[in-house]
Amino acid sequence: MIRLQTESLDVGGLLNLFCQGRADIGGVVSFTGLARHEDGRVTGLELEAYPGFTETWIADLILRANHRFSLLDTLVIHRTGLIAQGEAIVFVACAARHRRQAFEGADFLMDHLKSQAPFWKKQHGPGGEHWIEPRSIDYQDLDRWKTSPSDATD
Amino acid sequence: MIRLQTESLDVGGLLNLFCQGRADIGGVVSFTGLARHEDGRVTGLELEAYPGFTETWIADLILRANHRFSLLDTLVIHRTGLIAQGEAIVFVACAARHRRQAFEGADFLMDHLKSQAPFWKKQHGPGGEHWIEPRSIDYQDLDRWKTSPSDATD
Amino acid sequence: MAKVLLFGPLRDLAGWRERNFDGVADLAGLMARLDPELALAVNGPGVQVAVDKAIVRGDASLGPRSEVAFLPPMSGG
Amino acid sequence: MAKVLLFGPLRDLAGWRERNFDGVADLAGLMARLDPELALAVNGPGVQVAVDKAIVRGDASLGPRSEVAFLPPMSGG
Repeated sequence: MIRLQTESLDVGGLLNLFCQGRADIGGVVSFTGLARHEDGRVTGLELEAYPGFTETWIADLILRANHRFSLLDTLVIHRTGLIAQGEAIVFVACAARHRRQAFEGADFLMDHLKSQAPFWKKQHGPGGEHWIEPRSIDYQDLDRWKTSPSDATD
Repeated sequence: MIRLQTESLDVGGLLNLFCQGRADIGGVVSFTGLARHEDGRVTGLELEAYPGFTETWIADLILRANHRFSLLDTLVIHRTGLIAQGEAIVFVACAARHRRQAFEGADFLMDHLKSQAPFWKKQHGPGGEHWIEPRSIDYQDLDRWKTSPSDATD
Repeated sequence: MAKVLLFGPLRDLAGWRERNFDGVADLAGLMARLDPELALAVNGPGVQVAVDKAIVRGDASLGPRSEVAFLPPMSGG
Repeated sequence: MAKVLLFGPLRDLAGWRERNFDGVADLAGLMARLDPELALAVNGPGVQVAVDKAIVRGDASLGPRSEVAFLPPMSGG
């Protein structure tokens, strides 16, 4: 499931719903991305998406992740608009039969969301506002997935 | 924080509490382990710990994880006693400045909990009951951490 | 008429988010109509172009209701 | 007197979870007092021994209130 929303994320509620009634899965890995204050240099974030385009892009990413890591279910919820420090920006959850698949699926999704997904992020702080671009480490993280697909079995 | 409990785990409530008021962290990774039904071969699990010993063992594991992956906070909640299929057995959460640390910390904790932590697990099913031992893949997972500590910076 | 959408820093640079351009038959023609500073920016590194929500590379013809989006380097999560 | 605790399959094998043994001075002496089948099992592969909640290898002396736990291969999560 995919959702973009301007309202706060109830990550716990999302996790409970995601885990509910699943006797077929062994593990659920979730990632919650929070807006850091960066030692006072950040007071908030502004996130912009391209409605219609962004959801389609994420849906395609989820299909790739589900196939590559044999995921049984995947959830991506992303905030847009103004986000205060300490609030959740993104919540990703992956369900799989074995835990390794769920870990790798969530890791793969986050690396791609971080540096490839159609979002634009502006940081607000005492020193004004500026747009954030992925850092070189984000591109390095992404490169990890360019090798052959995982052959882990658990 | 560590807790062993016989009551059901409210994993969403645990995640919300864990994320609350943390403007210093960038990411939280959680793992929820659920009791699978294994196509009807499992109706429930019985988990035994060694009170006093098990908590100390987990506390030591958490210290190692926190140090190795620069984790800012770590939570391990483990069920003991009878667990119905579909219920959560374990909930682990790791908070870090950067997401890679949080992913690796949770992965490390689970690999060690799965094959080294002082728990004994009995499976109940239509064919009777039997004790579960770690599989060879669990030991392989564990061996991944015997190389030098992660030098990832994100 | 083509509808042009700007995202992220491109929007701040241009001072607008959405604008209609009449009488443009293709991307090259549209580019020629943009302010020089914006034209330079949309040709900058990492900027992708989507026509009707599909990424295009090089030139592309535009219909009367085409939607053109200029997408600077992205950063989610 | 030493208190002996059995966990997991060892408990099912022995039919008891906790039992006191009088007059044992060390682990070797305790082993000699266990039922042969249980003694074999606690010496089996992967079984660890804890005295007063600390893992010991080889023999160890036991005090009057020592707690000895036999820990078969573990599996959490």
